[in-house]
Amino acid sequence: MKAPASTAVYFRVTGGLFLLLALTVSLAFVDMGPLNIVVAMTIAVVKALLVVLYFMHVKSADGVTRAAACAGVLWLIVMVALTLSDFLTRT
Amino acid sequence: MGEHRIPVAHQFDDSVQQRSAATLGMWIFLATEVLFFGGMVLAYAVYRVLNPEAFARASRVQNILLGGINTAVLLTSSCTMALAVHAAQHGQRRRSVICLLSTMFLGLAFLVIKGVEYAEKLHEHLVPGIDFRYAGADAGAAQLYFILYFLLTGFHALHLTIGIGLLAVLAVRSALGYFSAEYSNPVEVAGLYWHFVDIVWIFLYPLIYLIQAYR
Amino acid sequence: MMHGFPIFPPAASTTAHQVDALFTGLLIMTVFFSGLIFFCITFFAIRYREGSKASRANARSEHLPLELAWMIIPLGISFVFYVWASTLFAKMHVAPPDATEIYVVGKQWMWKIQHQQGNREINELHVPAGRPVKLIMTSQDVIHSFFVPAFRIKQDVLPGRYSTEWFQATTPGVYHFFCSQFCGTSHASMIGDVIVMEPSQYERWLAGESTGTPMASSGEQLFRQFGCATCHQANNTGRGPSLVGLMGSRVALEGGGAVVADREYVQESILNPAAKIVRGYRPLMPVFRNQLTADQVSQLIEYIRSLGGSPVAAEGSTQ
Amino acid sequence: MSPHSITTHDHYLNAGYGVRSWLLTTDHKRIAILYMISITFFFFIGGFFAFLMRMELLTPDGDLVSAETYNKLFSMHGITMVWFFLIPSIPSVLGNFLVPLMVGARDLAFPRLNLLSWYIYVAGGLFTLAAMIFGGVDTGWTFYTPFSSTYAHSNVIPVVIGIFILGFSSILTALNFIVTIHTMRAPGLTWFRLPLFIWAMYATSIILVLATPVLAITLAMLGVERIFGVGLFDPALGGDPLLFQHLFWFYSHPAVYIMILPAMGVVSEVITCFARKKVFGYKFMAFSLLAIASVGFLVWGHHMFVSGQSAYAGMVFSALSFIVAIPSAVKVFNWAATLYKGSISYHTPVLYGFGFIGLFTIGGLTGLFLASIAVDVHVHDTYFVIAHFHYIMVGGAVMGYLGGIHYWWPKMTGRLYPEGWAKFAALVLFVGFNLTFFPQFILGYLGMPRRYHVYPPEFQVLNVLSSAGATILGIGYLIPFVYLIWSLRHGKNAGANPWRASGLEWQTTSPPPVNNFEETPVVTGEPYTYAEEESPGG
Repeated sequence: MKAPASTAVYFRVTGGLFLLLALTVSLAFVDMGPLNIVVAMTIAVVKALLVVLYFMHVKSADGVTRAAACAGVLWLIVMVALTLSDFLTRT
Repeated sequence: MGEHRIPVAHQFDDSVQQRSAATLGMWIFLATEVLFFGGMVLAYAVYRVLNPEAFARASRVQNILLGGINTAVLLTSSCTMALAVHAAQHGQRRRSVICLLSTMFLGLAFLVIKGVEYAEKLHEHLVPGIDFRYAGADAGAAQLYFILYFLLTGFHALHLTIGIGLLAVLAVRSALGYFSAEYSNPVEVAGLYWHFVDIVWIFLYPLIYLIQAYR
Repeated sequence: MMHGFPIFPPAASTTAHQVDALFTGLLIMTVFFSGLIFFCITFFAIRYREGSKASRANARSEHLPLELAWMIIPLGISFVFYVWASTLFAKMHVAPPDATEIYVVGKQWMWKIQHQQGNREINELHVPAGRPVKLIMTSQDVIHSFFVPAFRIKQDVLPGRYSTEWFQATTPGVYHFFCSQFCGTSHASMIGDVIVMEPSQYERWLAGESTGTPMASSGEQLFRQFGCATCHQANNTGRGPSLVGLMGSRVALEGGGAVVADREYVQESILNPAAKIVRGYRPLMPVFRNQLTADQVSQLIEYIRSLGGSPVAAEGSTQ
Repeated sequence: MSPHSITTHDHYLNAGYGVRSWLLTTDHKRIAILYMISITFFFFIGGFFAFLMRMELLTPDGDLVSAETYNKLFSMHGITMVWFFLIPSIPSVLGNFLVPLMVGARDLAFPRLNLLSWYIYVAGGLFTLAAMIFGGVDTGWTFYTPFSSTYAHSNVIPVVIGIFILGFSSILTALNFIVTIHTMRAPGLTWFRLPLFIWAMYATSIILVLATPVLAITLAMLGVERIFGVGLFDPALGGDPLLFQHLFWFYSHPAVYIMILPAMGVVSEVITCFARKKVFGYKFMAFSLLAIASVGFLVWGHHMFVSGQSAYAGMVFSALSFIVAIPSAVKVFNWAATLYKGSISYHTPVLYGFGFIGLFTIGGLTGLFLASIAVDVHVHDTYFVIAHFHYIMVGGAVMGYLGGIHYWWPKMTGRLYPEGWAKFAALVLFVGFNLTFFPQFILGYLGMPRRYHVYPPEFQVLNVLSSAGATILGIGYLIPFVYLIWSLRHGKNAGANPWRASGLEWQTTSPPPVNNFEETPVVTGEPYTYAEEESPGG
């Protein structure tokens, strides 16, 4: 949980986030069919990971914090996946 | 309040225990928040799977530029928030206050831009429940898109507003010297909350604005 | 016949006894395991009561093989029952293709039933014994559920959707049916009787009580009455697509994508035409949501089915 | 009968007497007492609704109350019992009292949050109560759309708001427990030295934290649909009512485990204490709690087998539901094995413990009938389901709660209750419970649907039996209520550890001092060290 000595890492991460933002917007204008949503979500996950790991210091956090950070997302995935298992298999 | 006296509540053994309790508490709270937004995300996922075309068409009324600017604003605010925490942890009171105030300012800017977008929707009769009129063929499914748009962004804006309030209190306390290099826990915990609100938006932007920008 | 203490309701369909068999299997398993637990607790509680002389030598508080045993054995038993129940369900779920189709509409608080031949009844359902019958059900307001205990079947009836269930009655007689999904004030009076008749008797009943107009013909009348034929011309020259051979076919849509024209699609296209527009046509059709009852929509669907189409149409949606 | 040591030491009860000392307290023990009083109030309200329903069902006709009233009665019975009694029962009362004591801490991690959670509970409770008094609600506790969102004319919105508020109380309590258990354990108290009650609280808290927000947003969406007339779940406007059911049961199925896991924790403590033997298979018991909590999240679709959900999803949910049976079986077998070669004394708590194991076994095994998809088609929404979940919730959770109250009452109040009366009450409850709910299994298989205030006459015999049982059950609940209150003044002095139990909570005085322990305890060994303490060789 300790903050790094230098603030340089925050500026680098912010720069990365802006690049990814530009990337996701420009790729949204390319017709990739069903891949558009996959690409957009992948970029969003990378952005979120940057924020979680560096801004929220999970990179240097203990196991409990990491578990808590994962739990909500994991449960959300379970909820969406099992619900869609109904909607996608309706006949 | 003494500059280096760390307030430890009676139930804790020491400030280390207090700090890890507060941090873990916030993380668990954020886990509940994920599921809270998750309910709406699930509704969004189901209805988008059922009505892919309608969602794509409805999303075209969104202003990708304003949404993009807002994303940039929030990303920047996360950076200033991280800097505020960093400054607080190193006992740099002045820097910490300035960073907190800039974070608040960016949060407010986000809300203003969001307000402009809401006003446009209201003007164009795109607010379900308030004289909703939609020119496209599939008004029913489009209405679902707009309800979910308002629910998701509305709850997000509510969280942001709470965050701004939180930062205001912290900025005042910072200025009054409540925090020090040894005791900056409230700022850290508020930072976690702020970053979470940012992450929610990171997902909302492509889900709401960028469904079919290429058409 | 209901005197004394019946445990099983009358079993009057081909699958009822199979459900009862599964139920009995579960019952035996339950009696065995709860008996085992009750016995252990009682026996231990008495034998090892405080101050008793029973030996406590070598008492242990862990035993890995035992733990594994009481994980693996229940897992195996669960697996057996899962497979048993699921195969039976799969059989109960899919109706035979030659089933007699009867339309059911649930509304607060009655069941309206329409036979293909045009007979209509309320809170009564006449069916032949020995022939599969498929109920095609929809709701006009909230969710209902069509439950016939004697047939061991139940299926929720949803607004905006057609759900189905089927049975083959075995024994002539009168059996209850209930609405089993809470639907408002008079939920408990949304009940009726299934009257199972010998097939010959059933034919006579159909002929005798008939309103004279088969569903498809009523649908045809509605089709003319509401001016549908003006646009939906058989030779595809109208402003709307031809409906001949529509049922069960794949329909390409405006804006990409395609759907199979089943009952839900036709129902949606009548009630809310703009939801899916056939490729090459414009959204001109008026909305019939508040002009047609669920019964009438079913009649129109039967009419469109009578115009031909692939056999898939008869299936409609299976759930 | 004058109290002895209770007046001679300082403890949390005599630390202050004014109303303010209670309403502004941040002491977890006092907050537990506040919760106990509040949930008892709601328990009797919910019980009163149930009593009226059982009286109505004595005859096949609707002669006592109208259809509308009956519909409100079962709705409000469910809402009150589920949200205002069962879910807070063991966690908020016993958990609040015991978690800090059992981990050797001075209080929960966030005492003010704890008090806030009680106030939120009371606010949600009063809001809902007002909505019930001024009109009531008739949607059932499940709020199925589109009935609740479009067709019901009762106070849906106020009740939904009340439950929405209440949800925050659950979340705050659970958050507090998780943080406390993680960060505030006494020195030497490693995870595998924790009492199983703590494991149960931990597992329960995980469910509360991850499921409750979904209920909150679901009810919020229901409210939006009803207030603004927009179609989130209404098929007439493009929505899908089954989405509501998915969201609702994603919370409400795990909610069943919120009720039963704490009771399992209580029973583990009680059985091991009165068998004077370490609980059998400690690690399996601990992990089975976590297993039930996590797998319990994957099975909600078994409430929807006949709802119009796809057959494929139905079969997936059926398989997952069978899997929950495994950790449940592990628990039951381990309790039985704990008794083997124990030295069992029959005090009231252990009678509740035996009752719990028996009733939970039946409740759990009948759950397999409902997981078996082909049988569920027949018994879904009949009295079979009613009987099944009352075996879990009343036979399981309430028995566990009462067992826990009797076990820790001496610790909480410093007093003993009259043992003879207590055993008698336990027996009355066991008999009354089975007479009430066992006939409902048969009724259900015969096909009597739930939520019917009139029914075909052939169901009457079983309904009369059930109502007769309900009367006995009702009286059974009044007996402990009376003698426990009586014991507050007249009960014998309990002493620090009347049951000679292990566990940190018994090492401090009864009632405990405000800060729980004179000095922070240090733990050096495993839990439940009964065998060594009693074996003649040492």
